[in-house]
Amino acid sequence: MLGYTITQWLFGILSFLAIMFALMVVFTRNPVNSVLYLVLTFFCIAGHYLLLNAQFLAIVHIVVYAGAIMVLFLFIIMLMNLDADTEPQKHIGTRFIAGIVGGVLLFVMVGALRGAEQIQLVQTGSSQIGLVKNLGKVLFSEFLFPFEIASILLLAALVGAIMIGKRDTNINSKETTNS
Amino acid sequence: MKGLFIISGLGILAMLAEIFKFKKLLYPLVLMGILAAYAMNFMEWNNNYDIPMFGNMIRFDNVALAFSGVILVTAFFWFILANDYFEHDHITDHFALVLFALVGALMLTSFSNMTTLFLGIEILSIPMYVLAASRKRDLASNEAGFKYLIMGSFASGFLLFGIALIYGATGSFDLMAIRAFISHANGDLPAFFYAGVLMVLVAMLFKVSAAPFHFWAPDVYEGSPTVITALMSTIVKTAAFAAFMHLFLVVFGGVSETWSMVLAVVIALSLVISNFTAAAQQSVKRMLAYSSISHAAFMLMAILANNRGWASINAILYYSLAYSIGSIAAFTVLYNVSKARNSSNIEAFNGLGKRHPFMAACMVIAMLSLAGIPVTAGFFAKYFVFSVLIGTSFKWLIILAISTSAVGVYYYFKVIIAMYFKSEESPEEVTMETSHVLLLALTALFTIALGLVPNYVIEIFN
Amino acid sequence: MLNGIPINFYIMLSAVIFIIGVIGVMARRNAIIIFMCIELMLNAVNLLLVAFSTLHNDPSGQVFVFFIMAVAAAEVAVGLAILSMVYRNFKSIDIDLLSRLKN
Amino acid sequence: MLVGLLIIIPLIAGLLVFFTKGNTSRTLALSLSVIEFILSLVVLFQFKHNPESQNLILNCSWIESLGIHFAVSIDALSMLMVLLTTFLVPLIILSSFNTTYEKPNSFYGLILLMQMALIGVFTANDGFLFYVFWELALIPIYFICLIWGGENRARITFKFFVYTLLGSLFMLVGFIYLYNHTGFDTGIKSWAITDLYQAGKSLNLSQQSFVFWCIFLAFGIKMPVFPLHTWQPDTYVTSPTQGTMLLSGIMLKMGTFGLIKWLMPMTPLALEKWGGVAIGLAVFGIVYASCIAIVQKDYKRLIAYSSIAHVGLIAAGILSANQQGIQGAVMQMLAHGVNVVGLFLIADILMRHTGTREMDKLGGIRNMNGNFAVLFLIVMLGSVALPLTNGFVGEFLLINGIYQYGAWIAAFAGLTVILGAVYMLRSYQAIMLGEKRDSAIAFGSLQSSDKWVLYIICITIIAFGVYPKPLNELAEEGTKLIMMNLK
Amino acid sequence: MIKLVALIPLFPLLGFIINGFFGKKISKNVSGWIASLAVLASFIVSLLIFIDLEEHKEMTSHIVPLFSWINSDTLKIPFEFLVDPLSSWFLLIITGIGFLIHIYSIGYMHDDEGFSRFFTYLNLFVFFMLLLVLGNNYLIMFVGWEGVGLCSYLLIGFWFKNTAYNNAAKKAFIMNRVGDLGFLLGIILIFVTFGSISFDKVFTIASSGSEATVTAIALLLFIGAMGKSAQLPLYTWLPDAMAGPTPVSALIHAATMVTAGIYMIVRSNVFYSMSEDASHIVAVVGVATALFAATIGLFQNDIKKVLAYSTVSQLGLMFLGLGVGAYSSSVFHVTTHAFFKALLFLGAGSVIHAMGGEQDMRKMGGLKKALPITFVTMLIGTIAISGIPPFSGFFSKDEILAHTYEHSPTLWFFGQLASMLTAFYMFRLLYLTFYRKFRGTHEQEHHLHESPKTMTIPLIVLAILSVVGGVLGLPEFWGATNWMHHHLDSIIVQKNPSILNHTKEWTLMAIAVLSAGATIFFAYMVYMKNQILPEANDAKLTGIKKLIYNKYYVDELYDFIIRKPLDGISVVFYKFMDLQVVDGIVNGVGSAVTGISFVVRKAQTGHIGLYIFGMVVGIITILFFTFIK
Repeated sequence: MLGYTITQWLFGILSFLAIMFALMVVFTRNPVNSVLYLVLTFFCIAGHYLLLNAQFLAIVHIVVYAGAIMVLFLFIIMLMNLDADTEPQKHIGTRFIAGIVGGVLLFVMVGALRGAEQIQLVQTGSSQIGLVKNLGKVLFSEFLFPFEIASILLLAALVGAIMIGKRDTNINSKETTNS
Repeated sequence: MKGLFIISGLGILAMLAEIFKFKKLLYPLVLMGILAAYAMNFMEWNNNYDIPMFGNMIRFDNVALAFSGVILVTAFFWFILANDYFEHDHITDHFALVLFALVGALMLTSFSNMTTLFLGIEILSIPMYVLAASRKRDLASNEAGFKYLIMGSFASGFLLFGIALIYGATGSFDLMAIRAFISHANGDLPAFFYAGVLMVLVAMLFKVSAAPFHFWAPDVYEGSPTVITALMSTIVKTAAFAAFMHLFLVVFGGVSETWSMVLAVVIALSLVISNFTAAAQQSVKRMLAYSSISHAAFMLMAILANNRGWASINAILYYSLAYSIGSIAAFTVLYNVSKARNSSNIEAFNGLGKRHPFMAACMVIAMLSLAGIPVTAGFFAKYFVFSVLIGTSFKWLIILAISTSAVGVYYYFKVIIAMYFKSEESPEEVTMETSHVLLLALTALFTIALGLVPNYVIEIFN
Repeated sequence: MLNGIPINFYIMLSAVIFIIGVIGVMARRNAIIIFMCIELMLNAVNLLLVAFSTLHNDPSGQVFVFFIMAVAAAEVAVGLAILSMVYRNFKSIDIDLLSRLKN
Repeated sequence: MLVGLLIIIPLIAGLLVFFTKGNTSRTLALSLSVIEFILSLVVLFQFKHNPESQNLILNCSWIESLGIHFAVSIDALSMLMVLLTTFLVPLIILSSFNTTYEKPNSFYGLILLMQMALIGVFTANDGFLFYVFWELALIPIYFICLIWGGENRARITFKFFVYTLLGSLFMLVGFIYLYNHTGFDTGIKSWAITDLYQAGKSLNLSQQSFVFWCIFLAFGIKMPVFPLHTWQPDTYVTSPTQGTMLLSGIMLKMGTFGLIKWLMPMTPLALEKWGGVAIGLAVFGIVYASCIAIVQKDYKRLIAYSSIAHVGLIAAGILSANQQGIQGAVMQMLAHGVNVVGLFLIADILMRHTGTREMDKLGGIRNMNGNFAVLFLIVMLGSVALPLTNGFVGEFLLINGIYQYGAWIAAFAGLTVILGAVYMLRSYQAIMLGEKRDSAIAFGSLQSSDKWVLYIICITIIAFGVYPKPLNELAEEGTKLIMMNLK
Repeated sequence: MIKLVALIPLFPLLGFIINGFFGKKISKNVSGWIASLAVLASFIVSLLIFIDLEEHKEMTSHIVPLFSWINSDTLKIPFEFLVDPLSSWFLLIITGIGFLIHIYSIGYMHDDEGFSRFFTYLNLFVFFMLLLVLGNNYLIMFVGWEGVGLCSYLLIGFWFKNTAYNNAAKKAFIMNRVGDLGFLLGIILIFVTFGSISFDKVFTIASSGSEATVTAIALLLFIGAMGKSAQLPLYTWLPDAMAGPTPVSALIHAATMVTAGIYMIVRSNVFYSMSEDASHIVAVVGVATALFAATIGLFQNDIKKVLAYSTVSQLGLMFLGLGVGAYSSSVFHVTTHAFFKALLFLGAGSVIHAMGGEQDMRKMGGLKKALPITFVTMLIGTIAISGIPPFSGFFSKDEILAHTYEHSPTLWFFGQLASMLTAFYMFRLLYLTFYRKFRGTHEQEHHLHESPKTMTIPLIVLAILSVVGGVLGLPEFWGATNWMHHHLDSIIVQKNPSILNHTKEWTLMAIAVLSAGATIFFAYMVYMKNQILPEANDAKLTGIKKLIYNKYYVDELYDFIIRKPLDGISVVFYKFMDLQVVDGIVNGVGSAVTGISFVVRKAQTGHIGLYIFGMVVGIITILFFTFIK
């Protein structure tokens, strides 16, 4: 088909969609819609993972992001009762400048991210690395330490979230830091 | 290595303390634990040099041990400072969070893989976000935590993008591998590798709060509870510098021409902005925040002199020790003064010289040290930085640093002048716990001792 | 070429998504959206890492993505907790209102 | 070992005095400083008889890895400076006996600590140690001026502090630069003065120029040389009298001493190239400060400006880099130290007895106290360098030295001979002569401590004017050593 | 004997110390006599040494080392004395006249409260003056030179309650210092050129110096002499110096100190002999001063001012003599001038004493009867200074003028003119003071009395000396021996024998005597015959009279070209340069810091959006400059 393989077609479509949805996340006024667009973006990215033979990662991605994180976001948004009407908007000029700066950043990035042509290709196509078995092996041997230490991270997040979320019984303010 | 585990264990223990009802025991336990970790640290000195741990994820060589030592010493001091901070009901949560942050800090001294770097930064940062916001009813604290979180995560994005690019170019997260790759490539590296290095640089500059990535620091420092600010400006900073140094002196030293000019400009900008803004502050807390930016710039100067090898590392080590101890002393005084006078403004210090001579004297020593006057530790800190930088082509930075540190003297001395030469308006008695008196005496002693015999720190790697 | 697609394309794609995230952070006032945009940036990085992982045929890239996900989850948990606390106190999550600390 | 004692005694004395109260502190401080003076005479004796004696050298390692040593020693130049310090400090302490200061223990303690630092500066043989003492000297004087100073003291002393600190940081940079160039042959870096000399000489012109200006800035500010002087008059006026005496009598000499011993032998090429510029500044400063002194109304401020003029001549003499110039500078440093202490004491006496230093409001004091008039006259004559006063020997040698550098510069510098007479005589006339003025009516007689200080100073002025040989010999010897190093 | 030379300055020094420390405790008479005897002792020693020296002609100069004073490498300055014909002669003048004036002062100052102080200063002065002439090197000379300046300052301002006197004292000191700077630079140039400043060494190798250098040395030394000896343009202090007590004017400002310049140039005659230009300048300055001061003297009404201008004028003549190479003649004139000018001043002092402090001649007159001794002695002095033979002034002045004629008739003409004017104003003084009728108040008239013996005896002694002083230097063409010439022979390197023929010499002498006589007659006509009195009101003077009466407005001119600009510059330096520019820059840096702080601080707005924005711009900049540029 026009000299492109299916993968290439898929890549094109997924990329286009991912970028489109990403833009929608930024430019939709209603936060709820933003979340939904973000979920869609995640799905596109998961698609890319599949294209790249990272099947397990694709699944985890869907489960963690779309399933857990995004639900959390939605939940908070619902809780705060945010919608298009209450959504505060930046001044149009600010947004315009943000866009310009983003464009310039893109331009600079394009300049900066040259040089990938030189990379030696190791192998193509049917990679096995994305399989659970391979990943698990690496994770529990080479990456054992980070894996273990990540638990500290999660514990810290857990404690932190609980501490912040818990209602105070007394005001623990002996000092004021207002000024 | 073992110290890291001890601290992790302590953190988990702190979590459990609430459940198993040994809250009262926790404080001494933590102090003892830190001492134990320090002892372990000490015993590992020279023992397992160059033995990679866990698939080369983490490596406690002497440099790492030295920086861990600085962090542990500071942490010990900090826990003394913060003893009454833990008296309220969330005691265990706070303990756990601080200890987890400590784990992150120790990882940052010893990482040898991008994964551990990233995890270390996050383990350090996430508890800090929470701790900054820990004063839940206080709007300033809320705002501080929130700002820190947003900007911290944003910076993490850049860090990760940089790591990804470096991974793409080199095919590994292992720092030794990356270093070997750089030296083998002989300058024949893809452009996006350099982009990756620069993005990591930006993220690290954010962590050490160098201009123009410093904006978060003054606001967060000011909004956070004073003890947490003390934590941020000492342990977090030391850890960030250990990481920075490891990355840019050891790993990316081979491509220094990419980043050294950038770093030089950043240092210049930091020196000017921090000192000049600090001079205009009314709040001592905020002034210390800006001054910490200026100190960061000084430490960065040592990194800039990357061709000086061990001398640079020595300089950073010494600087972070001197700065941490000086800061702890300054924050101890600030904490007590603002508690009594209900303000952290400079006026709160008026007449302290009469009211509490000991406290004032220790504050003078701290200020002199931070200003870099001999024979305090701060002087040698600056001296070592100058002496490594003077052999490079960045002599102009020294001139700039000297000029701006004159401004620095201005704001540090403002405190001294307030303490001794302004009559006090508020009659509140300033009192201090015995532990704090001890702490101040200890830090003052350390500051002077380090200034008199800097050998013991400076010759540590020889 | 990975599956017939040049690596450059992936780099560009993730750069674009990353920058869209950056623009979002800059352009929006709603803290939650900003948070989401940061997630977008992280995902761009994830995509890049996976692409490089495949390129180098090295699983560590993908493992790294796991860690990023874990961190992202932790960050989101803490972040949303702080956000809800801020909302409780300020009755808003407009970042422009959070500017008491300045100068 | 003796030299170590010289440094340690004031330190211990200072600490001891901190723990005393009221009048005990000043008595203790005085007696301890007299002991220190006696010790310095012992050192002088030792030096005269056996200059190579181990007693005069102390060298122990301080920071081994950086080649920093706690190395102090006595040579002819430092002997003179130490004598000046130990001689003046008891006088300065004695001169304070008629003023009650709050917290006298801190006041005298700080003076003694200052003495320690000053002796350290003058005896240091290690660049780093020199720098450390240099900075250490700044802190006590800063607090003396700040705590016991007059109007606007916070702003003025701060300006002084920042000014001098800035200068000394540049000096540190210069020294570090030299330090980095030491040990090319041995590979061992060192801060020893001889190694720094060697390192300095191994540099090319542009490197030497960098070092020269970095270090000159510090010394120039300390002295101070035009146009780095604006901290000085305000600080002198605001400081308590004893602070001013320390500043002008001894501390100022740190700059000139440093110039002689530390800067010139290190950068001979730069001296050749830039010496002229520096001399130009110094000489212009002479005329400039003299002129300004002429129109001063406050006597203390007048002395402050006259001090700039004097030190300008000293600096020009030093920078002319010949035997007469440097030797004259050394002699003049000693003389100026004594004279200026006398002058500031007189200003203090005026202030205490009449409540003002404004010359317009004074006059005719000679009618009330002829003794004081004579003492004042002698000190003044010493200051205008009349022959047979101590000021003359130095001034003659200085103009001689400058003349050898350039005849016209010497003629211009020599204007100090005329202008000095103008402002000194004018002020003397305004204060002492003429009919009695209201402010002077209650002048009364001098307190005995003031009298004794003035007697001692006047005796010194005349004794070393008539027979300068003992000091002059040392100055000659020290200068010869420097000249040898200059080659 | 020679070794005892150290005693000469020691006696006055002892007198100074005794009077200085115990003056208030001992009685007036005692302190006065202690001081006088100290000088007398010095005089006796000087006389002995002088005789000793005369007797042993084979060795004319003796160096007496005392101690080493200043050493600096090659610069070695010992404290040592030189005794030779020149210095021994000056010792006699100083101690001799000094002693007489001390005696005189006992009477003159008797009622003054600062009696012992006066003698303290006077003894100190003698001490320094002796140092000046005794020193064997220029620096010791300089010590004495400055020392006498100090004493002059102290004595002019002796009555320190009077502001005008204090100003006069200050003026004298400062103006002298201008000259001293020249002298000092001259000394240094001598050292730089010859490697020594000792007379014995320098003069033996003086010929090795280039002419330009020697000229420079000579001129620098001459600047010093100008200041001390009140030559144009540094003369204005001397008339003002009359503010001091009259004995001071006699001793310091007539007989001794002001002649120090002549001593110095005679001492350095080697240099002047080598440099034609320098000598010429000395001569021209000398004659100009002589004439200039003489004209001013014509219209002065203050008795001491007339004498002061006369002194300036006579000093000018002496420099004229030096300039034309007649060194011994100048020393001769110094000597005779010391006699008669001291006499005149002391006489004037006697008059003032009698008049109760009045110095204005317009209010005197007819004092002949009341003060007979004073009148006679003053008459002798006046005749002597006017150059009437055989009084001493005639011989010395004539010798100088004869040598001048030899050198340049033009200079001679002006010198002769000045000499004529001298005769005029001196007789004017005499007529106005002693003749005609008394013009003062009744009270003063009642009070008139002759002075006590302590004052009249010195007058008489000096009068005798003024009469016979001429024998020291009788003209050689008379067939007599010029003792002074021979005495100084060994000091002067370039001999200056007269080459004029006898006719010419006789002619010159006749012109001098006749012109003096004519002038005296003219003065007689004006003041005695026509009874003309000086205008009582200064303001009514017009034209050239006004100009001269106001001393050509030189003081005002100096005020205008030196003092005012100096004050102006000082104010500009202080108010503008120091406070505005230099300190302004320093403070400007301070305010700039504050200003920048304020601006930079504003960037910290507290808005996260802006912070992020800042970061992104930072990143863009970094990437841009690294990759795109």
